[in-house]
Amino acid sequence: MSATTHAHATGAAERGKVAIWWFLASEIMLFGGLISSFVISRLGGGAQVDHGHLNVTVAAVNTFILLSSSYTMVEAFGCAERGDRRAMRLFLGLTVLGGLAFLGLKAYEYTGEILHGFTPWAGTFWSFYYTMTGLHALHVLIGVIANATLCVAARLGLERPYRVEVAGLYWHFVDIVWIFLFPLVYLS
Amino acid sequence: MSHAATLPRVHEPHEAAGFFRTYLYATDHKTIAKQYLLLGLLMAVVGGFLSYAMRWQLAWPDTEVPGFGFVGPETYNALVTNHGTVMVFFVAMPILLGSFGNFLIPLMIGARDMAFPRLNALSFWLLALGSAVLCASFVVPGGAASAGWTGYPPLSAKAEYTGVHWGLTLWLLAHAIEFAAFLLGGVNFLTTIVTMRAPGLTVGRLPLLIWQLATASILFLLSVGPLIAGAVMLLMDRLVGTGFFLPERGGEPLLWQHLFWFFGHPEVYVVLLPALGASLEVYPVFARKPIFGYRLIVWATIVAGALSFIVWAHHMFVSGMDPRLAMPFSITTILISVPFALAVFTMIASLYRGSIALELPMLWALAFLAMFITGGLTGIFLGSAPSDIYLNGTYFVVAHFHYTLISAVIFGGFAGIYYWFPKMFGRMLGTRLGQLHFWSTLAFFNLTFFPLHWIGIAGMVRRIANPLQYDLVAPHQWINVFSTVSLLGLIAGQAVFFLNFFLSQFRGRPAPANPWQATTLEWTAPSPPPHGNWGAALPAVERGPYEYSVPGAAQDWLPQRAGAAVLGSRS
Amino acid sequence: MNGTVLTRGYVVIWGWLLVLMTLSLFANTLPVSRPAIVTLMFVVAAVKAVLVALHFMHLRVERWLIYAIAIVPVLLVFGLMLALFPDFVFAR
Amino acid sequence: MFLSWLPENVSSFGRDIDGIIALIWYVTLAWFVATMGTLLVFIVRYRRRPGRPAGYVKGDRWREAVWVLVPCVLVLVLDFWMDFKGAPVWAKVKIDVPQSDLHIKVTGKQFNWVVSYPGPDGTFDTADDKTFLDELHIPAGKPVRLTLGAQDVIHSFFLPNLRVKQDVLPGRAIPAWIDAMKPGTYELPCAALCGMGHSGMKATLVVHAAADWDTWVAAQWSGAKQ
Repeated sequence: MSATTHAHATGAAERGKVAIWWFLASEIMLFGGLISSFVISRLGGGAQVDHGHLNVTVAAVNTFILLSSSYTMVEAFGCAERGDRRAMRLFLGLTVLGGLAFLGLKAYEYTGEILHGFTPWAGTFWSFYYTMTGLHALHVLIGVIANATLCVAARLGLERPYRVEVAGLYWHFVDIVWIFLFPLVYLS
Repeated sequence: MSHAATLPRVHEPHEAAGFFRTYLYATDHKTIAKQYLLLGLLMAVVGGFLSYAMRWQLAWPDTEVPGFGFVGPETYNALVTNHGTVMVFFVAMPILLGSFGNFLIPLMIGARDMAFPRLNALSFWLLALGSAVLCASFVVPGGAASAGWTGYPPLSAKAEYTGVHWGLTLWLLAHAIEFAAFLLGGVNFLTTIVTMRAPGLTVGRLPLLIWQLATASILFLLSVGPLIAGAVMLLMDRLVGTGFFLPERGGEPLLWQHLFWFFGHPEVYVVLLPALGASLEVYPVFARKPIFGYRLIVWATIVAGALSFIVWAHHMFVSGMDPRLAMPFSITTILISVPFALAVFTMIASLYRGSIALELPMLWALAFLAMFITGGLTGIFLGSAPSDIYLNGTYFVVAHFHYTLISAVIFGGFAGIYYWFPKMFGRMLGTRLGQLHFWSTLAFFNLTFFPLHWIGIAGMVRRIANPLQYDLVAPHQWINVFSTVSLLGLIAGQAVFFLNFFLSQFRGRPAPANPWQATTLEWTAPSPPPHGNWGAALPAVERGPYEYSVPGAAQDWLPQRAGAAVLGSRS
Repeated sequence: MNGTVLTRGYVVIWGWLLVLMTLSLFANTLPVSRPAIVTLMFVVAAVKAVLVALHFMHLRVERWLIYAIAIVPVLLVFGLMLALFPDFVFAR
Repeated sequence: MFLSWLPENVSSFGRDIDGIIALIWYVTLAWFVATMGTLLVFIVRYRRRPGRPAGYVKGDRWREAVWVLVPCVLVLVLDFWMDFKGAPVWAKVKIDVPQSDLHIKVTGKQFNWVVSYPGPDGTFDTADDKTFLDELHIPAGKPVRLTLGAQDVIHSFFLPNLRVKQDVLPGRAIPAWIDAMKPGTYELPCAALCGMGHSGMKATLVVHAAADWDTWVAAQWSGAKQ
């Protein structure tokens, strides 16, 4: 039997969790392949980071938002486990807001860069930049949709705590990807 | 581990459901398995037709191909590319992984359905969409993809190099959709195997096919990510104008090859392992004895799977990668012969002191073994870096991988289809046409592909449209003609199968629940199994999967299912 | 917050994540060599990732199967990256 | 049976490569005969006959498992033997490029091989460079240094008679070397799919006897002003 401390860790919950972890394993390989390509391209001198034209401030705010949304997500799961539906909806809503804010800021960043002529075809770094952050943003978008769906479902009384956990695992994974993208693209 | 007993009863039988629910939006794993099988067979017709046009061009260059038309060099490249793509991704995987996996995983582990039936349906329809996109790529202006099934950039990265615009882009999209389909399918398979086994079915009692399907799914899940990343980058190169793989824009063509083969080698085992597993199910039944060394085979599978992640660069010995990488990869590649040799030896040893009945599934399974030995041994020539300098990119490679892949897809696949046809469709597959199909396939397959070793050694390179242009090859042109004529026989043999397949659906003898007196769980369900598979009570398992000819037992087989031994009849 | 009891462990982890984020933001101003700064940044990132994985994704209390599913791909990615070095980094 | 299909070898390291191919051929032939023979013997010997039940052999005890494990150890030993014999050959052909006073650039493009000689001054990109299309001339009996490249897509430089194959990549200069023992003309096909003209993309390798080589060089560069 599962050693988890959570209640409901049987049947559907167990299946959901095992499945999302297998899925995340392949996602690790997807982002891992892309990030590896970028790393070796950088170390080989192919993709030099264009520090002067990246908006580190916005990215730092975004990092803060995403880390915090990860926290609200796990808090939502904690509430779901305790059966505190109202609080769960609140935290899910906060997570969705965090995701939307992240996407909004990312769009602002993209707009600024493109207006300055730094398009995806402006050089190897920018190609990697848009591909990596774009793929990540797509994952954020999917997470936002999933969390919003759960939020609405909770309002209608359809929620199951394990679904919040499964969505949470995905959301934290997306957060971890950003944890690595942030220093890789903006800081180092 | 939780058991299927807690499965919510959302899948009520829906016998009265209409056409739409029964066939199109079906969530029953058995229906989906049949859909995969039919799609795979349909695409096999497409792939076979492409191979016919290709081989005709090779035997009689630049003549009109009957039923196809003129094949010039451009069309030939498209044929080569799409034959490979169709056969590997849209025939082998749907049949061996999609169909066998969907049909057998719930039945063999005593579950009522897959873990996520609706996700399962989504996987299939994504694959169908992918197939449709691929077929559409044949007819768009500019022609179909023609950069080889490996799609090496820069050839594939810029439309100017091939003259193909949308064909290649659609080809890439078809792959992306196909990967998504099997990714979701793999998650489903693994979750089902991990969480839904019947009571008493410990991992040590799993049928070997389940081990092979699980390993294949894991290999796919863990290897496809980097290729998806590569495919996104290649699509960006083609559509947006980035330069990931274009040297003039600071890109690296070799990067694609690494990402591709990081996936490509495990992919070979994704196709091979289910076929190996199907054969492993067949041997004990028709030799009436346990499989030799169950644990050894499980370990061999796991070791081979793990090794498959560190051998990929053997496809790239002469690709221009750092030559110092070659020997380490050569050593790991040749090492992988050890677990496979172990598997082969155990399969042979499983026949020792058996009581072998050469019925059709057994014939196919034995032929699989023989062909796989041949293909495996020729692989050593290519795994050794120095001999690969000469043999890389020649027809020797073509012969080698047809011996491994066809042994898996055709021989292993048909072993499975002939063996489980009664369970799948409730009727027996005709034996007379079956015998004709088997012997003609065995003969014509070898006649088609064995001579290709020779012409490869003689220096004929792959993917050329006209062998007569080469002084070294032209004197051996008779081999090309011989191989093409044999291919026509091979194709005719498969026509016999299609005839048999459809005739037996309607005219076949009704199949009993357990026509082969086999022990694994699926044979305790009715043929074909109803929705939910097991009636009111889930089966419980009390012993290992291959208990044949147990000393002192009343009959020569003891079913895995608890309480089924006393029934012990053919019905 | 509507009388909600926040889970103390989660809040603490969140706090640490923010501290580490701040650290990596100001790493560039540290008076040490550039490679040391970069190493520090990625060590910090790895620690953050491990914190999220162990606590938010509950790997701390998961069974070995889930652990294996999480760890094996990470190792594979490292293997892939290392194997790419000779061709793209040392070749220059 | 297999080996006699190889085209005539005319290079010094070609013999080593053929040696490895032969080694693998004999090893795999032995395994082929052994495994297929056992398989056939078992199929015939243990075919179903009434009144003869099958044995219950599970192979889960060491005494039984050695029957498959010992051959596996043999496979392992032979594997290492083949690697051990192969490594020096690989190093000789691909890693240790010998010194040579003749240096040629061969560049693949859709759909030709462009061959450039540095000329009498021995350096490239000078006025006395000379470029040939689809013709590679070398002297017999001495190593020649090559720099392989490509202009557009990936091609593969293949000299069947010299047992050399090397993919050429745009953006990379790959060092290689060849030598030919026997004068004559040989084929140089492209061995990697490179587009619609891939089939038929080939050049000719002309190996001049040592005496003729100077004549050929003189004829080519006679007009060059020093």
